[in-house]
Amino acid sequence: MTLSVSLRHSFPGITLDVAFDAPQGVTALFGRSGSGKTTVVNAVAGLLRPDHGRITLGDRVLLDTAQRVVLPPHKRRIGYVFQDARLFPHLTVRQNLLYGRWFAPKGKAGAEFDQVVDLLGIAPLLARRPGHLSGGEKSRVALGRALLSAPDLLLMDEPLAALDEARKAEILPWLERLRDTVRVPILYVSHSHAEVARLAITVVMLEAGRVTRTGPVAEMLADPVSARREAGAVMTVQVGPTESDGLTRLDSAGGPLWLALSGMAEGARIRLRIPARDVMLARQRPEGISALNILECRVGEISVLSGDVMVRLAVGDEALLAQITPRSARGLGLEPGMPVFAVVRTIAVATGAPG
Amino acid sequence: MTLSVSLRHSFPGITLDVAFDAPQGVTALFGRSGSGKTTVVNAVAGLLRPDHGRITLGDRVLLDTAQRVVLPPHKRRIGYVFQDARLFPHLTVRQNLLYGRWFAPKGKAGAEFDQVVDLLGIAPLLARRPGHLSGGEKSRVALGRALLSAPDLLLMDEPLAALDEARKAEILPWLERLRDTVRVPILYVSHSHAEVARLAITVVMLEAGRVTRTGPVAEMLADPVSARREAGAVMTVQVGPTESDGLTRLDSAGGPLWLALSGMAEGARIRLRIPARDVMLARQRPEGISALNILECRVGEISVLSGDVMVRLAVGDEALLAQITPRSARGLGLEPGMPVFAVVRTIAVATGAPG
Amino acid sequence: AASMKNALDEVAAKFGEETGNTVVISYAGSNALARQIIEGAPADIFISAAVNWMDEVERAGLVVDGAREDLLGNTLVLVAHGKDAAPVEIGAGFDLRALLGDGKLAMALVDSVPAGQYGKAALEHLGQWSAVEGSVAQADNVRATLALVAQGEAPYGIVYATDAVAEDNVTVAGTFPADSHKPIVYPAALLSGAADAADRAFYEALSGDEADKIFAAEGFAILN
Amino acid sequence: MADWLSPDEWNAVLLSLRVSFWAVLISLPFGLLVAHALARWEFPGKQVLNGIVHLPLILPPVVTGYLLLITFGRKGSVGQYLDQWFGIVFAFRWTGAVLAAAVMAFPLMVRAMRLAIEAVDPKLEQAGATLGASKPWVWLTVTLPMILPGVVAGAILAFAKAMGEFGATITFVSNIPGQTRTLPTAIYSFMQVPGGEAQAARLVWVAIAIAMAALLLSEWVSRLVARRISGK
Amino acid sequence: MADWLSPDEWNAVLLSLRVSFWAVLISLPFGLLVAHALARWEFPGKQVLNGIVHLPLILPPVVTGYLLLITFGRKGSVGQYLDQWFGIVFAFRWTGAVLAAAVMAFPLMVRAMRLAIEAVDPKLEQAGATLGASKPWVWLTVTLPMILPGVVAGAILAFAKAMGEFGATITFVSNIPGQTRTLPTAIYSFMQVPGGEAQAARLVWVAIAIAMAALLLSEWVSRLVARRISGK
Ligand SMILES: Nc1ncnc2c1ncn2[C@@H]1O[C@H](COP(=O)(O)OP(=O)(O)OP(=O)(O)O)[C@@H](O)[C@H]1O
Ligand SMILES: Nc1ncnc2c1ncn2[C@@H]1O[C@H](COP(=O)(O)OP(=O)(O)OP(=O)(O)O)[C@@H](O)[C@H]1O
Ligand SMILES: [Mg+2]
Ligand SMILES: [Mg+2]
Repeated sequence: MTLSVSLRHSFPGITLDVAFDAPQGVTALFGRSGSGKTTVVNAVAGLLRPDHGRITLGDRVLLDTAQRVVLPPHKRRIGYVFQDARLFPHLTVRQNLLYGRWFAPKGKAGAEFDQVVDLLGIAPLLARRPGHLSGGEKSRVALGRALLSAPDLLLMDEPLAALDEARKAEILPWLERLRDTVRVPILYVSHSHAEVARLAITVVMLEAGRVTRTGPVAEMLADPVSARREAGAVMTVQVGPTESDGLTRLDSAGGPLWLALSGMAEGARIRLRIPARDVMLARQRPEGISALNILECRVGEISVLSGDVMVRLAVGDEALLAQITPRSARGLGLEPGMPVFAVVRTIAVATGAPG
Repeated sequence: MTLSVSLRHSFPGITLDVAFDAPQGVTALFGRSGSGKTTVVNAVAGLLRPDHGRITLGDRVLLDTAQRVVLPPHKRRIGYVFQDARLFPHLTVRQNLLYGRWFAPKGKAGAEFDQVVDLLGIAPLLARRPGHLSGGEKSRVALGRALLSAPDLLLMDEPLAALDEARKAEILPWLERLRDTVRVPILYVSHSHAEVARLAITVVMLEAGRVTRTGPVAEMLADPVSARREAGAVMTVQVGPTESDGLTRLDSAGGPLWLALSGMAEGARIRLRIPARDVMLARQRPEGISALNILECRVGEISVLSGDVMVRLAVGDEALLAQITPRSARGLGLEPGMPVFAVVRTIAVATGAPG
Repeated sequence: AASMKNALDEVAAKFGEETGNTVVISYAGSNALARQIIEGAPADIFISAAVNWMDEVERAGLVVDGAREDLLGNTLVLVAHGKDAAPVEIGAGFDLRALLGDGKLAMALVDSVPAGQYGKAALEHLGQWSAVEGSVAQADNVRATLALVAQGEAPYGIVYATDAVAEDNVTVAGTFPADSHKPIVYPAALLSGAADAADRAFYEALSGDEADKIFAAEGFAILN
Repeated sequence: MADWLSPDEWNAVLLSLRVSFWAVLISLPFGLLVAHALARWEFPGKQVLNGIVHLPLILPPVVTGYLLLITFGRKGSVGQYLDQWFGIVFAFRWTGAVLAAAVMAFPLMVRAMRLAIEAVDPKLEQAGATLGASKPWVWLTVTLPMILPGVVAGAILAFAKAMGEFGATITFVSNIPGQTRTLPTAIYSFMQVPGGEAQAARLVWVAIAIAMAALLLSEWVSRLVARRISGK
Repeated sequence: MADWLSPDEWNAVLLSLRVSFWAVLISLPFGLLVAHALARWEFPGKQVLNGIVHLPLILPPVVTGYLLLITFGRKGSVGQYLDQWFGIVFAFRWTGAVLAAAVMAFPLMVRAMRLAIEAVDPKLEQAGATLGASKPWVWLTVTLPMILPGVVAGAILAFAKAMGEFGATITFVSNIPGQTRTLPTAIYSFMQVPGGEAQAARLVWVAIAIAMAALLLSEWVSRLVARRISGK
């Protein structure tokens, strides 16, 4: 099922003009504060009626202003994690969580209640009302409420922003699994590159109400200009055998990589996100060094970016980015076409279908 | 001026028992969602009256339940950035920002209005009311409102959680300067290690309502057990000359480091945060490699942490942490006392007074 | 009229004892009752404190032919505040203006409530109206008028004799001559909706000796 | 107390309670509907509706009673059809007293409910809608629970007004013992009778006692609801 | 219109407006205080205060008027001292009509304001306090602006009630043309006379027109305030 969005809407200060497709899996809405992310999500949810627009989900038309079709929010079968929680103050946490299930079409199984409650760590809160929950507790309940409503489309507006790293690290793999098992499109707003790289398949970049770029996460995050600060590449590799010390071999065109992975089927193809800042270059293969992951590659385009040099590397037919200082670039004498070794500390592992 | 907090308070599900001192500069309250951070901040603000407790700011007693002294919130002269913005819906953004100034003691200058507005990028919003602001816009206005109220104590409850990286990167240096110029204690709640490492001088770790550890940021973040996921060390270095290619030399006990810094006075001592994951080890000094920053050091304690090996390194009398795979550790044959080279990609630069 | 309540309750009770019929009485202002009857109230007998409202009902064709009579009469008195106020001669030398000083004269609404209308007519007849007109405080009924005098808000008031007797804090200072106003009558009528003999029996009992005694004891004049 | 009041008075008290109870109960749904319409909908004639709702407040009760009489009386423009078609008769029945009390209390009820509805954050209702609840369900599961204190306040105001309503009632349905002779009508009657103040005072105390009981009950309910909403 | 109404009627209209205006204006601060006390404070006798505020609603107006008379009359328990010490006299003055109207309208005003105060989020008031505003300042700069729609609603209810108030007024200060002869009293008088309906109707239309004007004004103010708060 693909979500297809195209809309135009004017607020006094800003005009939104957005069109994109969100296929199966996670589509990240990316952009600075005030760029219109929540507005787009609201339009998809039916909470905002744009001046002009057409929104379809699979073959269901949610909105078509030209044809005067406007499906009301409750018929859109969405699960919306609001940026501002919006829990029902008069219901207990349990009742909040189960609210959506009440209205879900019979026979449509959503996520397992106990499992979600466990994952989010909200079991001790079930009998309480939301009034005095902490910020993070509220956002976890809101997340649970949307997940449990068995939706056809998940809208998540910075669902993890209020959570600590440890909790995030527990929830992210679960969301990955959700993305891969429950086959509904997910529209995901986030400011975190790491989250987006892990979860997303498509990225839609918003700036001042306009889509500036859209494409597969691999391309988008590897594009040095559009993602300056947190540039990085996404690379697809094949899972090899896991060795006795727990490290799994991942085969790439540039040689093997070693990573502690678990539960990954041998032969599967997975995606790795490699931030440009975490790639060092060496002319010879470094020896006697703690880095395990060294890839053979070839220098591609070299661009200079406000004080840094961004080097695009070709690893087979995949791209890798390295961000180094101009001094290093000079020192190494880099030139397009030159063979180099990339020393990599992989930060994010993005499992699931290759983008 | 030092803020000294000691309090005990029971909610139905959790009991808070907290005591710590927050000296000049930023004290970070760190802990998982629901651990009691906001509750502590509320007690300091006077919005929660704890069962027992004593809170002093310099020689002003804000609360002393034993003596039945309870200073009402408006006499505490605090600037509180609430986790949930809490803007006044009936006032324009400008009026919201200026609200506190109205009540500030005459003659006490707070931050510059224009400067704050510029920094936060809220100039286009000044005439609007907060009702339809985006999440990040709200949190920026809330931040500005507290900064402009010329407080004796700043309480910030996840002030940057809703902001994009770019905006954060603009605001953080400004907060650093604020910390160093306006000499008021700042109590800062955050989930982000990077933020804390940059800003904080003292860290207070909360867990389930109790202080589990408290100390200078360098010690706390270098402690591999308490900060598992984002372990790292904070190192103090001296600023040297800036060379023609824009890189500044930083002198450490382990040799020079090179960084693009600007506006840093030669001779100043600054703090660098070096995440353990960003440190590679090598037996020989690597050559022909893009990494500029290589430190000579000596292996200290080696600990094994759920699948990873954490190596504590001595650089002069400072500590550095390196997180590597067990395979690498074996491959390098690491042993305490052994000289090694640390290849570093510095992530966070924490300017200001050394911790 | 509500001011008849005590007496009428007693008459009804007696009638009930003798005949075994219960009488249901609705006390309200004559205007309200008349309007209700015209609008179809299932009433059998109507006793009005105002002739004009009875006329209205009759005009609407709701009165059984010949079954209307003036049941009771009343007198109009000048009451003064206090237990033993000086009596006032209401006749040739009567100067109400001087009597009032800067006080008010309490009356019922002079244009619409019967007691007020009668009072105004009497004062006009006595040549006093134009002098006191500006000092008249009008209440919406006789009891409220009396309360004003009883409280001493107004030194004098004009009320029915029947209402004046019960109030301790007022004295009847004088009685208006019967010829100073139209006779005060309480007409009663059997209504066309009245179904049975019992209705007629009660209608007749109203002017029976027993009833006369009871009405007289409350200070009403017996007219039939 | 049964001794202290005559059977007639006792009847008046019970009748008043019955009338007020039904007046409140029956006007509740209409009150909610009108309050909701005024708070949330835009439609032509909205201000006219608003005006009509407030009319009983601004007109002397006698006028309201008279208008009721000529509309819902047995020969009234509406009353005659109600009688013919549905067999509903208001005139001179306690049901008429209910109608009068309900009409008189309606503006108070609607205002309280309207204020409550206007205070509900539409964002919560939106959250309900995204979770699959249709408008009526959202109203029932989100709006209604949140406005409950306002509904209780409106109901109690209406109840108090209904308990005290007199001018319109006596004008519309007269003062018939056991049918339309309510507590305030009884009090009024006593006030009209020479020497009736003492008896009136007794009934006034009864009225006050009932009012206090109703108030305390409503406060208790409101507090309970408010505490639930504030999140304990 | 001046032609259409007799000078007397015209006077009654103006007097009603004046009385209602002052009744609302004078009871506003007390109403706010009592509403705030009932909504926010805990004190002994709170429920008694609550009861007293509601009394004028539940008692027949005649009784309220009578109680006012024996309390604030020239010889009344309070009235005589007011007269002696401050020279304030209510009896037979339009000021008395103001008092009666204010008392009768008070419960309506208080309820509306109370509901509004209860709907204010204390978290915003806390935010004001942390920014250095003392309780009174918080109230003035945060609470009051937020409850403004409720205050307007309360005031308009009170105004409507004051415009329609009649039973207590006539009992307390009787009906003196130019002093206490208000619009509803005039309407009442006409209703007492056979055939007076037409004349009464004329005045009823005037009352309705005034009420509608006041309502529209209040709606407009409320909407303005509400829109500001909702964030435009
Ligand atoms: N009034 C209250 N009644 C009962 N429990 C409360 C109350 N206030 C807070 N709590 C509980 O106390 C715990 C601490 O809450 P607090 O808001 O201080 O957490 P926090 O550390 O700020 O978390 P977060 O990072 O999610 O904002 C939470 O579990 C919360 O549910
Ligand atoms: N109803 C409205 N009227 C006027 N402007 C509006 C309205 N709603 C949103 N805006 C403006 O439109 C812009 C986009 O808002 P939106 O909430 O979509 O931003 P966002 O991308 O979600 O930002 P954030 O990351 O801060 O949540 C903002 O500048 C906001 O102030
Ligand atoms: Mg947003
Ligand atoms: Mg918190």
